[in-house]
Amino acid sequence: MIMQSEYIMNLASKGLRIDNRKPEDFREIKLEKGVTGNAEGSARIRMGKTEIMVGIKMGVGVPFPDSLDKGVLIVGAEFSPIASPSFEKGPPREEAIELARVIDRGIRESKAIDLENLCIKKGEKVWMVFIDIHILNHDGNLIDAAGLASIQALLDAKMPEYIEKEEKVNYEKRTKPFPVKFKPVPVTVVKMGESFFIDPSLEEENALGARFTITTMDNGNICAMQKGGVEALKIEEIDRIFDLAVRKAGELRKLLK
Amino acid sequence: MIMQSEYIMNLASKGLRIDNRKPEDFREIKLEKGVTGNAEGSARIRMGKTEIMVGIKMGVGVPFPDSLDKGVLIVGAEFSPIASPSFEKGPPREEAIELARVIDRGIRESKAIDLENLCIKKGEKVWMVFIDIHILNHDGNLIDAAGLASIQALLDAKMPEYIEKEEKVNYEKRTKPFPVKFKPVPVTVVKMGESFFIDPSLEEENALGARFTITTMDNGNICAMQKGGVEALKIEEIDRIFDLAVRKAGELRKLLK
Amino acid sequence: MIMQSEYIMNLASKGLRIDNRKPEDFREIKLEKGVTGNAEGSARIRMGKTEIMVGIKMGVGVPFPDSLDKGVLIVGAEFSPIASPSFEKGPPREEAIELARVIDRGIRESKAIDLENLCIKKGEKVWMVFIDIHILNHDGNLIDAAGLASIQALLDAKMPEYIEKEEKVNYEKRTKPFPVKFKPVPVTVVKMGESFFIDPSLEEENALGARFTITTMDNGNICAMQKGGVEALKIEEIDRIFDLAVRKAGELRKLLK
Amino acid sequence: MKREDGRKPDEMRPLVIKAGVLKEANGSALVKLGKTTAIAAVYGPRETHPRHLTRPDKALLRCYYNMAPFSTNDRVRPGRSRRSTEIAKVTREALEPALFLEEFPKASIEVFIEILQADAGTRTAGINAASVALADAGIPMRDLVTSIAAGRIDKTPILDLAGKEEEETECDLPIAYMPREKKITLMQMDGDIAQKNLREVIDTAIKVCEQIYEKQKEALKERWVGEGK
Amino acid sequence: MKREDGRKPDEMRPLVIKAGVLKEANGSALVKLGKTTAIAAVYGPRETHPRHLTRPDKALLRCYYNMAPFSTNDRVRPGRSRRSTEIAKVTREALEPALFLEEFPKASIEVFIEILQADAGTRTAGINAASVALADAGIPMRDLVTSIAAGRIDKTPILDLAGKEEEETECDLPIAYMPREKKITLMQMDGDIAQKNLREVIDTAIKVCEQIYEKQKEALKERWVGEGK
Amino acid sequence: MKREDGRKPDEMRPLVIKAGVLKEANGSALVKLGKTTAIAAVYGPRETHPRHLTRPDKALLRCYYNMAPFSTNDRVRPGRSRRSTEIAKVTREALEPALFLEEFPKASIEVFIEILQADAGTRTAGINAASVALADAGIPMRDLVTSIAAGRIDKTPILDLAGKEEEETECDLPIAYMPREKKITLMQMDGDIAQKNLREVIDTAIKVCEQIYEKQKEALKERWVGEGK
Repeated sequence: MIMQSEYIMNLASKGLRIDNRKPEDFREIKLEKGVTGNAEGSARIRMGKTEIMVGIKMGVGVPFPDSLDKGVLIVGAEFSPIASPSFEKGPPREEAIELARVIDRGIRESKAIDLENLCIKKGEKVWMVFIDIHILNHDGNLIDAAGLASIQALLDAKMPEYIEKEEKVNYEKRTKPFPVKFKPVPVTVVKMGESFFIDPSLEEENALGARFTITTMDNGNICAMQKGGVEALKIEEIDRIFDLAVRKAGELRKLLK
Repeated sequence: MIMQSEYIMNLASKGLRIDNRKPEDFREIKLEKGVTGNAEGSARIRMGKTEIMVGIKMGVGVPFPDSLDKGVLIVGAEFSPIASPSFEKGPPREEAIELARVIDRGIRESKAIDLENLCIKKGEKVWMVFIDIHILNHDGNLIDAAGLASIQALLDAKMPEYIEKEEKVNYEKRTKPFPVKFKPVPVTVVKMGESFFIDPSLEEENALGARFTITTMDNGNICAMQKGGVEALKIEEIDRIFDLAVRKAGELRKLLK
Repeated sequence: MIMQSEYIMNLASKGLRIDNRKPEDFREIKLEKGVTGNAEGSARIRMGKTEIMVGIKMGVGVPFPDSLDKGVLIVGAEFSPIASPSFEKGPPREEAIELARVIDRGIRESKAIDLENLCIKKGEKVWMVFIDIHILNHDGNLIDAAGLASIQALLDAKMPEYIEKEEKVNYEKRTKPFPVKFKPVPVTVVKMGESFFIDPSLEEENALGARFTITTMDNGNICAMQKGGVEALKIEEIDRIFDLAVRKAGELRKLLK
Repeated sequence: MKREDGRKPDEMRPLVIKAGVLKEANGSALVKLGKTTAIAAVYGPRETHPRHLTRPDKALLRCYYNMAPFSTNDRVRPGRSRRSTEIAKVTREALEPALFLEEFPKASIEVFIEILQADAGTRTAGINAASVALADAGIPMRDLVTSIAAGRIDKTPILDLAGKEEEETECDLPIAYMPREKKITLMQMDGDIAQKNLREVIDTAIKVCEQIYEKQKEALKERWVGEGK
Repeated sequence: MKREDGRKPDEMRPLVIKAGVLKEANGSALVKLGKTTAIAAVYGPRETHPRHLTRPDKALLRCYYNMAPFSTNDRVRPGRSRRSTEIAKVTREALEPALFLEEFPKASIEVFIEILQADAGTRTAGINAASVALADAGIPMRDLVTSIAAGRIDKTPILDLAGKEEEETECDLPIAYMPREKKITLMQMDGDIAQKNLREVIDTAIKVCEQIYEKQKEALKERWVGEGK
Repeated sequence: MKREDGRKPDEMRPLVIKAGVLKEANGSALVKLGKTTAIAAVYGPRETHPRHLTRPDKALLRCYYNMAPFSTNDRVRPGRSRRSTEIAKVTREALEPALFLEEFPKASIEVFIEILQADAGTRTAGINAASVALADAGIPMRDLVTSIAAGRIDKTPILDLAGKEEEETECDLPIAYMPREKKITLMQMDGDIAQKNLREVIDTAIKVCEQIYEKQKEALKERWVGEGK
């Protein structure tokens, strides 16, 4: 492992990557929607060997006391042990929690979902929206892959019917489109040696110094950021990361259906 | 342990058992009812050195959404560490969960309890029936012992009074009999070498290849089955097991008071 | 550690203490109130190097079925890992639970809080009173320090306003005094060799044989007791402990503001 | 007897099996049985963690069964349940007779089953997938394990219950079967049925296991051919 | 002073003690105090698990206290509670002075107490049972530990509180006592009582401990005679 | 632009830093930022538990972030939450670049942060406290880590958001910065803001980090002088 990381860093010092990609290249991305039938919306993304499914489920619940007329958004991430040989030894809870929270903030802060439209009865009943991120194969860059698939799954979603009288949700009848207003897209830039790469593979992530995720909205505004990794960054480096991430967000957004 | 298991298998190959029992003999069974006063019903069984107490508790709760007019049945099994030197090292959760679920299915599928009769107010308040299986000494064949004791405890049960006005249960006044309609009885047959035994002791269980539990109703119908153990069975062997288990269920049922 | 304990016991056999205190001396005590702003009441105590913060929080909840017209008191103790190098290895849950329960009993049994006065709507809504004990530095005698600080925090508390219509608590408006009726004070006496000391430091606690906590009310009555430690005590020794603890309780009570 | 979805009594839903669907796992397989979708991953033989579980004489086989939160209409809360614990146990016992665990003393073999979409028959789909994933991982096997559930409606044995059939059936009997060995490795049953009728249900189930077996072998062949390219 | 159940103030409820009631445990005992029923099992001295808890100089004594779900009118949820954790702690401290733990360095001795029926006095019944179970396990003891709760109603010390007495009493004082050593190993108290009255309550409690002691010894004698047969 | 509490846009709330406030910890510090109060304790370098987490080449840095139950208006339930787990992670990453972990192979250094009163800016107050506590513990550091949150209201960058400003701001951007190294070790952001405006917010935040740096150094100097007495 350590040998491999050194080799990757060596390459990086020359601006090269172990899989011959250019610094600003994504791996091949396949994005599908409507991939599972019991979810209100779903998507599967393959980003190189990384593979993630995202499902949207809706239910009816009680609103939070500080937003009585709004739906509730809950983002969860499960690192299924099928996805990586390292997932079963000790819980990588921290990484999964960070992933879910970064995706959550991108969607929440961009107001991508019109939560006001998800109120059934003020103060009593609102729609709960669950975005569940299911990692099937982990080969790095989970945030970007999960973030894009989450928006795709939301775009795919149809709302089930709520039967007022019986106080139950009719999942057989999904007709109304789900209220998505924006398409926030996270892009992660990593610093390796003096180079800046996007879409790191798992090998690259194990070698990296710093990781910086920027979630960009349709109009180019930024709605969420998260620095990770144990290397500090200069302010000029952050400028460079901004430029790269914002530019690349557009590329990813075009893949959405 | 392994030596012991080999010895048991050797005997089994001659149709013999370590405690000199015949293949189709139960160990001595003592079944008592009404053994503890705060339960709505209770029973204690001794099957050889295996000793189990079962208590029935009732409370008032909310029905499940898919059966608004029915009481709720919950079967739990606790493997108290007093029952075996091996119980405190690491949780034998799996075995306890399987035990509870096999007993649960036998009672539920046979409709032994008239759950319709346990509705207080449709959709709002129903009786919750807890069957708690408490293992006091583990010397094998827990399923048969716990299954018989559970039915005995149900037959022993009296319903407490529900005081509508105060919305509370009066446990001082237990008068109405508990609605038991059938008496499902599980019988477990084990395959050891080429022999088929009933009522395995713990030593035998540690040596066994396959275990097969069949829960039989009063009319001879079968209401639940569960294969266990790591040996595969031929279809003709299963026929033999059926015959034996159904025949023996009648013997056990006669012990019920 | 063992060497240190032997040294302490040796000293104790001559009635001496490792920090030159007399058997019946407390360490220096600093008791402050109103030390944190979001709590309804609070106190910080320093007893030698032992340092504890206690905060009172109030909320609205459902009463217990057996006391429908009374507020609910909940005492919790957290042994923050900042307080001791030993706190992070393995959970000292047992010690924390005992601490909270001894404080709880002292306050509950003395009727120090007028719980009848904390009912909002009988059977439906009552005030929940949380006394949270937060250990900041552990140098022994947590019960006495936490007990005194808890009463001080209660004396400091002001009740927030409950806005009936909006069904919420207004924490901005804390005006009504909190209904404290008595000031129960725990004093712990330890037996070391043939000597009886009060206010043991952590070093002394690690060496001690028996510990005895007596919670005394304003009128000299006793409202709670708890023996700890692995040494047995003669009845005459207990008499001696009673006298000492009751006498010392008065000293501590004078520190309350 | 007419079935809701037009199938014949002894006809299972469309079955798709694919081997080698995951990159990280040592072996993997996807099974679709109608709308039910299960994916299985196998890791091992590898070192056993935690160590005190190590068995000196044979490999430790561990199975896990998990439903994705979005696999059912009512969202599944993440984490283990009593149901998933029991299914994991019977799945392990269904697979173990097909393996030569004594060939890998001290090691452990882990089987992870994820249900991505649930529409009846999740445990049997999981076992079918796990069996192929074990073969895909190159773990020596005595036989493949096939699995299906059967029932009885209107006096007719019915294969691969789905939809409302689960409520109408006299019994719900999941079975796992090794076709070459002609042996049963899993059998559970819920219901209320006479012994002789039950026997008929079992026979019907076993018959279709042969079909599943062919599908499993095809999937593995396709995988190996694919690899060879 | 008249008691609800007709007992004299210093009379405990009928007490039954039986040693050696469980087959697997190294030692065991059953105690019935009125309707309260406690069973105690002792395992050990045996190897300590997990190992890092091992003490080089003496045995580790561990106690567990558990109420069966059906032991009270309102079902007890399985699992540890704050109450059961505290009772386990004071039980351990009540028993430890009677043992020569230094004779078994590195080993552990475990005491499991199960309350099968609860009707006041469960912790004291548990301690009485545990003490006999330890002796039954052949663990060397300095003395037996006896235990009872006492209170004070209408200015009279009352022994072995039960029923509504628990609400009426000025104090609820459980005690554990080694009769030969004449030493107290457990004392807790809840209430509101003057010091001198409290002293009277303690004296009353200690007196009855001698009776319990006789019952414990009888139970052990019966057990050994029974064994001898 | 007028602020609720009368501060200038680039003015932080009154900041108090005190080093060496706890007796048991190897290093400790208290930070008050307005009403927000954080206390940090450092234990280590010391042996790593559990052992399997030991790293052969460098020390293991672990961070914990906890809010006292009484720190907010609505009582905080004890125990870890998703929020506290994430804050602990970013705090660790904010501190690690300042440390020479490779100097202490196999050891572990633990940083515990307790929020005693919460009124916006708890994570930044925690990082400021942790940084001083690490220095107080005598752990060699490349630089101190300073931290503050900034935002933007009415087209003006606003420093150290508090009260209703948290709702009005275009963005909430906590940053951690090493002033001597001129490097950023933490940056998170929530909001909706144009790139160029964001850059201005960052610059404003960095400027005040220099002031925090001076306060940290003063606190440490005072501590060392105090020690010398």
